[in-house]
Amino acid sequence: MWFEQVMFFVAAVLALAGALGVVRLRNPFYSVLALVAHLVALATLFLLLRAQFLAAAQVVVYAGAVMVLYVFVVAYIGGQEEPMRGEGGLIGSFGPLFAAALGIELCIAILGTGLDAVDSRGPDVGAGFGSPAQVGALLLQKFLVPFEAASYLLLVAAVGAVVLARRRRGLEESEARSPVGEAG
Amino acid sequence: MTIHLSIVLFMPLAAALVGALLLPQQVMRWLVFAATLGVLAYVVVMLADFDSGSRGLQYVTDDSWIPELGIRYQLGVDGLNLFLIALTAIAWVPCTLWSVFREHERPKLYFFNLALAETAVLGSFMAQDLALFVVFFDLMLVPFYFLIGGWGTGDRVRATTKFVIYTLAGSLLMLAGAVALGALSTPDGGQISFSIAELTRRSTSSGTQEWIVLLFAAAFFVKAPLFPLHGWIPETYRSTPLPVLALLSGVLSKVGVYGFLRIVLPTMPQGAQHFQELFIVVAVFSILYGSALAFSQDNVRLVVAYSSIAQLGFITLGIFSLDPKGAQGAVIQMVNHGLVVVPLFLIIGVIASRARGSESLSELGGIAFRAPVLATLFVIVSFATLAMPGSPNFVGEILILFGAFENKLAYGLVASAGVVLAAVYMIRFFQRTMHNRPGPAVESRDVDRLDFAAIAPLVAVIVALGLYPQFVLHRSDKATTARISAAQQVQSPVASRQSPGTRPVMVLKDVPKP
Amino acid sequence: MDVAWFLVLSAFIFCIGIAGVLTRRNPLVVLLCLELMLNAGNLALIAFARMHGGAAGQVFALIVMVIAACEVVVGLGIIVALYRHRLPIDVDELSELRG
Amino acid sequence: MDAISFGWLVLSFPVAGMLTVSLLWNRLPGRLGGWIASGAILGSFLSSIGMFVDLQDRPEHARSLVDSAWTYAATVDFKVDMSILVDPLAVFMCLVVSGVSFLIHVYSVAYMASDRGYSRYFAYLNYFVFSMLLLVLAGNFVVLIIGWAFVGAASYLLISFWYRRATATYAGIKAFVINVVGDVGLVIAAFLLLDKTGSLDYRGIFQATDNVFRVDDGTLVAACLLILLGAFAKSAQLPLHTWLPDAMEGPTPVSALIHAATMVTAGVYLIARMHPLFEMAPTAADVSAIIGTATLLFAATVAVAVTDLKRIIAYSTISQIGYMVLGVSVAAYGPGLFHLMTHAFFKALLFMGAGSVIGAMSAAQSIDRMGGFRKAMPFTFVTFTVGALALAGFPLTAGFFSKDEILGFAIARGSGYVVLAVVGYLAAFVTAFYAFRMVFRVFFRNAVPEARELEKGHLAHHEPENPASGEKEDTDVGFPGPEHHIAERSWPMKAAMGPLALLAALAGLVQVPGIDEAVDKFLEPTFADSRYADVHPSTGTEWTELGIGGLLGIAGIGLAYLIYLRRRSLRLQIRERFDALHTFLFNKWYFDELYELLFTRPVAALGRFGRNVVETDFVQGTIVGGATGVVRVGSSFARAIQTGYLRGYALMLLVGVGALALYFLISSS
Amino acid sequence: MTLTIADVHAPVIDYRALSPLMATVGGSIVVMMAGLLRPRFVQRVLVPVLTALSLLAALGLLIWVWEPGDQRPIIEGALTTDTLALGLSALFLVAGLVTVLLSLRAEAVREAGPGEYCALLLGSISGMVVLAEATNLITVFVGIELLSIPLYVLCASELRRETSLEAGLKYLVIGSVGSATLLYGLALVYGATGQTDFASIADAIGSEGGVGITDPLLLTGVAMAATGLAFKASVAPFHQWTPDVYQGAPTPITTFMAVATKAAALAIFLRLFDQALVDTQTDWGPALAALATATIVIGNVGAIPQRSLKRLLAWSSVAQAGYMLAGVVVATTLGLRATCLYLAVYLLMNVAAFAVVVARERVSEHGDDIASIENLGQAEPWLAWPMTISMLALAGFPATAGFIGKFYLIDASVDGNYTWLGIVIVVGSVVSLVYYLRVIAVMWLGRYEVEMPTVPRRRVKPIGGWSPEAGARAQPEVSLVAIAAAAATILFGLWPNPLFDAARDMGSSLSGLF
Repeated sequence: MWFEQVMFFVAAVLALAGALGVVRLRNPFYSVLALVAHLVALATLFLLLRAQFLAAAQVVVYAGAVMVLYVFVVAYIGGQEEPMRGEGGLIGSFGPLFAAALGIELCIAILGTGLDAVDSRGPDVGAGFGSPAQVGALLLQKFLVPFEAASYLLLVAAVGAVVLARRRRGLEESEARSPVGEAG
Repeated sequence: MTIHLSIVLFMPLAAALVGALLLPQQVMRWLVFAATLGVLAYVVVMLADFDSGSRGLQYVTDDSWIPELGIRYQLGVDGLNLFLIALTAIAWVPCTLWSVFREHERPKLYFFNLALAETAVLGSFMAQDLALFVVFFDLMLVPFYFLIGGWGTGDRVRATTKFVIYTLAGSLLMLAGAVALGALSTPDGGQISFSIAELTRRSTSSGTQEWIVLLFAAAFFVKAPLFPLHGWIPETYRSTPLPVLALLSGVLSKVGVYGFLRIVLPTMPQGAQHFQELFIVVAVFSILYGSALAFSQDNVRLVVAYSSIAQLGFITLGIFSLDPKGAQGAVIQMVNHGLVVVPLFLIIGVIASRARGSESLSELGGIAFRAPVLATLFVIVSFATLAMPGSPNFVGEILILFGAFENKLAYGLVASAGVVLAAVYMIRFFQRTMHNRPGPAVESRDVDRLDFAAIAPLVAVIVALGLYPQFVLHRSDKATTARISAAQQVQSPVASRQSPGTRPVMVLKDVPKP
Repeated sequence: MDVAWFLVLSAFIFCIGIAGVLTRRNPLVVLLCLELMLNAGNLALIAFARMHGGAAGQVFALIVMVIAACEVVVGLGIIVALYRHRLPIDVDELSELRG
Repeated sequence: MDAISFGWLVLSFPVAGMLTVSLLWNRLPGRLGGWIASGAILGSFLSSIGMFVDLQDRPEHARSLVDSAWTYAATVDFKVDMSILVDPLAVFMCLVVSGVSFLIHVYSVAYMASDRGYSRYFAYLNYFVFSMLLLVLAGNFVVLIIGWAFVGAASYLLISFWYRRATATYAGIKAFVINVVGDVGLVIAAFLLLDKTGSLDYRGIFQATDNVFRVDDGTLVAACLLILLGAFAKSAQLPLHTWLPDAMEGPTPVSALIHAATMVTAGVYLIARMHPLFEMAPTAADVSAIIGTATLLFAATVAVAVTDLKRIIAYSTISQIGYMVLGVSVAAYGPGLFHLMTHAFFKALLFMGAGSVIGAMSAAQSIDRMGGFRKAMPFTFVTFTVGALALAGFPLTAGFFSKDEILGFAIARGSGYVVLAVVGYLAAFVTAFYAFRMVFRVFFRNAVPEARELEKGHLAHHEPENPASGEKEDTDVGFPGPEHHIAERSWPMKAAMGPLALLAALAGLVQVPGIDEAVDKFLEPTFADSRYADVHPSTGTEWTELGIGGLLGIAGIGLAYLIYLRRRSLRLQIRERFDALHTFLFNKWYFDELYELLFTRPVAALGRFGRNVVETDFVQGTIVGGATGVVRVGSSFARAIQTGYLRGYALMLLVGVGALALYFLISSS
Repeated sequence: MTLTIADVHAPVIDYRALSPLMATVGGSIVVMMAGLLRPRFVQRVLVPVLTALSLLAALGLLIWVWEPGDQRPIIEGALTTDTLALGLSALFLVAGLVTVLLSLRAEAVREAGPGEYCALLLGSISGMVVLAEATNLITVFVGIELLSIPLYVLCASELRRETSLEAGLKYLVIGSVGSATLLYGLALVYGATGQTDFASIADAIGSEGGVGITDPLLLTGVAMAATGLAFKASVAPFHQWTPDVYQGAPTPITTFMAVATKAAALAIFLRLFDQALVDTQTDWGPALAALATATIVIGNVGAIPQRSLKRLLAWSSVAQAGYMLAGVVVATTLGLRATCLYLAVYLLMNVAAFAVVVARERVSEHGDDIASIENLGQAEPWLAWPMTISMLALAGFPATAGFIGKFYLIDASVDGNYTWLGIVIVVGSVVSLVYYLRVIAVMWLGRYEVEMPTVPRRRVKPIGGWSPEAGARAQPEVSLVAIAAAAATILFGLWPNPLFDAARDMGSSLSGLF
């Protein structure tokens, strides 16, 4: 099935590139765009894994809605060029090493597992697999509680956002004289 | 199953609570004093009523407290703790009286702590449940923390913090040890129990016993204190208010060594036996070290401080001679030491007040001249302290030494050097304060009525015990012997096969000596 | 295409995400890196779902998406608040609390 | 009333006296306190006589009675009663002690009249007499040890009676500590005996002795040597004698009573009391005999050199006790105790005389400053001379019979003991010499100013100063009172010295060999079981030995006459010739310096080491400091990683995950 | 499509069991709505009252649902309402009540608006309840997020204070890293077992055909999941956010986080390790024990040099988490009970302490600096006593609930063959005395002698109109909370049996423990 393989590698490379882009690009605005690319690539991988509904959700909800939100915020606070100087010295330089170490451990775990299924492309699954219908059914039956909880969580998060971002009386004039103001 | 002990136990605390919450402080201090008197009265009755024939517990109170942990509210009196309880009752009266007539800031808190302390100490002496003992043992520290830190002198906060941390380090280790003992001695499927009697019945492997004994020893040696765990002594003794110090050194120090007899020897005989040698070495070293330092000190408080290290060394020596005589000596010596230390500190208070508060030997002297009564009281107490024959301390010491000779002759001989050293530092202490040329700031006055009322009764008790020490011995004999019999058996089966008491003179040659 | 490939890929993405958190000082970008980590998780979940042939993993992933969104919202909210209060948009400058 | 009840009475009188005097210390007018105390002692003396009479009525074998008042202490393998033992030996001691004590009390009534601590003095004195009587009446070891320590305490209190004198307090602590050493010896001995014989009562022990011990049994010898430790500490025998000369810091009557007549002889009594043990352990007995001999010679030589009047007598006491120890160690119990008695008489007398002279010198004690008091103080002169004669063993005086009898017994034991006897004779000569050295230098030769002043009828009075250190003293704060008292002027002193003089002169007649041996006979029952009962020089030999002793005594007196009166220059020549020897003797063979070096300094150094090194470096430094140090380092580390940098925390989290995962990976494979 | 829709039928929902959760969720929505109304009365009174009512209702329902031994999962195994979950939920609800009381006059409420504030609080509580009841990986994750996300907001809700925002951001970022790790771990576990329900995971592990206990995939998953949870429970080395966030957050929220979040995290710890992974205890036991040790040590030594009371309590809470972890490590019923009991005790102790901090920082210009409680003993004994009791309890002094809790934990660890862990706990408490006693000393013994912490004093920079004096007015409810909590601490110290009964019920809900 060479098509799949090609797709995988293309998507994988794209995903990795996007991820690296997020991390390395100085301008937060570009980082956001890199992430969008990354998400799209992931969506394709989802497709390869027979998760059509999720792929769709990924593109629509994630790459669409959420990222737009990002873009707005970046635009609002001005995506100033973050100088890469030092990048936080020691932590910045040694951190990635530890990250790599963890990555190696993960790979060992994945490849060293006794499950042979890992080295297969999984059992053959029916056409309904990963379809909105099946996912929806699961959401409404087996995973009703998480589903409801998640929706409730959205509500709470909204409230939180309101609390945080709401304009306040008596703040603007205080900014003028607050010595900390200039610190920013 | 009686309630008497609970009454005695909580009388001071109850009085203090009522007084603190409802009464003005002038009335409150008297109420607390009355409570101490009440305890004393109760104890005196108990002494009279005590059945010296039985080796078992009397006036037992035994209720379930925390069934889940197998902790019982179990109080009892036997020959072992009878006189320590009496000592507590006796010691608290003069110290409270002494305080009643002096002014403190925040008097209510002061007297509340004083009373709480008495309850805690009484509790730890009465407790017949290991966990309960631990509870009271640690609880003691709270009031003393406040008393030292709140009303002490000098660098008091540092001193009290050091004291509490040092002591609690030991007693928390003991807590771990106690829990371990309870948990590990529980038979499979059996309910965990901390009742000392029950623990004595249950058995643990000698290996387990050994490290648990070490945990307990940590607590008790710090409390006593013995070399080299006496690091808290100098600062604490320097800055503790005198009446409190009298209690701290006279009564609290006994709880630890008492714990050995009450808990360690009966419940962990193999462990105790295993460390006998080590503990005796510690004891002997403490005797010599304490004495040597006692006569190289300039601060009078520290003289007594180090002297009591030596005294506690003797007591420990007696206990771990694992011989009835030694143990008996230890018991009576605990009482005696308390009886002499309390008046000693009160006398120090008087002396210091005669020398504008100076407590250093180099500035004292010649006080005896216009204070014959004080000098007399002091000389009696000093002679008792150095265990002069005819004093109760002599009986204690001779029994301890005999016990030590019996099983560990060499150590006994070394320890007896401590007797001579005691003479040196006590006489030095007496002379440098009362005799020689008067110090610069000294003006000689005799004791006033109130101080006399606080000190004289104690001296009277000392003299009385000196005339008739048997009063203590024949009440404590059976219980004490019973406590150490287990460890004794471990040590030398012969000694226990022999019927204790009269040995026929003729067969002496064929009795193998342990 | 074996599942293992997907898993390894997800592991890499996860680590890149962490590395980003460790290296970037702009909280906005840090949030993006967190997104990376979550997505790595999602990829793994879906891969496993495929491997076991059960859709539970997919549902999990879906819910994770929602949660990620919530985190983003709150995170952005805080960043905006920081900006409002003229506070530095730089995680290293925000080290008043320490010791 | 039988002997036992009298015995308790003997004990209770002084106690009563002590309590009365001490409780009413500030209410008793004038000298009343003194008289009460003396009365109390008289009471015990009379009761002692009561005991004596009662015992005499009993058959020989029944003359040892035991009675216990209450159980003192009892536990497993250990039982002690508060019991007294009344037998001839005890009664004998009681008579001597209470008798001499009574006279000395009377003497003190006058001598201490103007002292600030009048009541305190008599309270102490009564306390001492009680302790001494308790010691001699004790029925078992513990009671003995109690009495033993009590006399020590009393002696301490009385030595440092004038407690503002640093010298006095130092002497006091010295005496007390050495005595405690002795006590410890007794305690250990008591344990050994209890351990073997299972009893602490004299009777129990003595009965068991023969069954339990072989002759020279190791344990027994050890026990006896420990007993000797106690005895020698009390009786100031080598090497534990150093405290006695210093004890002269106490008031002179105290020296007379405690440090001459009674307490210091307790050791002799103890050995006599323990004779069944010592006879079973001849090695120990020999040790004791040898030490006694050594002591008597050593002390006599020192007494020749020192110039402090009281110290001369003190060394003479040590020497005389040496004779007694020798006596009781060679089983010459009768003579030994007889000498104890006579010595009590003449030595007390000598001290009283010395006290009187010192009074006349207004507290100066060096014989270099004295002389020619013969005319000024006739009474003192006469009595003192009588005492000196007795001490010198001048024929027919008390000392003459008692001392030489001991030596006679030693010879009778034969073999090595003869050597001891020879040494004893040599020392007897020296004794006579220094005895009259005192007499001649104090009472003869031309009179010193004080003497002449006194002849004019006025008692000299100097600025009071410490005779030992020479520092000035203010008499209004508890030093010997402002004025001094001499026998010539206060009848109680006369009343005390007169009888003693008679006794010193004539007491010997109760024990004249071959004629009447009252003491021996009286003590017979106690020592009936002695295995040397038959060792006894024949009357004839005994008289020859007495003769030798007498001649030596006269010779010694003659030599003293020659050197100190006839050819004064000779004294200086001798001193120059034997300068080294003189300094050696004058410094008392450097014993004090030796002990300073061996014990005092090391112990003090140890204390300082403990305080400055062990406490600070080990206890506080290593243990406390170590713990706190660890904690401190830990907390600073915890703070160091708490940088406040968000990314730092993330890193730590990452590291944690990595480590945890690694652990699991490793543990899984 | 139509077909697929047809076979969708709603699962059975046990509303009775679910009622407490519904009470809080519903309550939050109601409160939020009410918060939109402007009237002062609504804002000041109605909203808090409604919040309190919903919490009380939840409590009541919870007691109604309470039935020991019932372990049935409900709603397709997403949740279980066994007594463990319910008991812990009770703790969350109580903590919520306390927080509401402490927040009544809080700056944060005015900043965030009462409606939103309370809604978020209730949301977080609902998340905790979900977490405590979760028996399914997905539910766990949702629960954690539902718990955390409102807390991120609440931490930052004192918007005019720089440190509050900083705390919010730190908590958000680190928290998200933590939850991402958790997610990945859960993913791996799911991958290894193919299951999401704890029960079926437990079955899958070790069963033939299933994944082996020591499969690296599974274990790595466990490791990462453990990390995520340990982070929430602030177990070293994942504790570092704790001091910063606790100090920066509004104090009522700090209180809530300290007592509730920790309880929730430990709840899921218990579920995951003592239920799903109980068979692999030999594998993760040592690792967790090591973590516990590290936590105890770090927490205690970290607290010593702190000046800010909130920070000090934060560090101490780290140490306490370590103690409680010991109960998880042994994976026995006893350990489970001990942990639950300690959680309850821990809530009481900390609430008392934090309430005092709240009261003081509103009136004192020192904010939460230790100087703000200087000489509180004279100034406000009714605040000083609760603080004192809480400190003594945290240090594990007897006659306080803290002692009982520690006793039980040590008992559990000894019983589970982790005696050394028990001794570590003891040593930790000894170290902790240094800072607990210092707080007491500052209150009672006069600060002029107290040896002060080493960290330099850092003044909190106010932004805009924020001023501590703003809240300076009578605050009976805060004192009430403090006194009530302290009283309960003492009460349960003397009569802990109710707690033990509850703990026993909760312990009965996990089967498969030794």
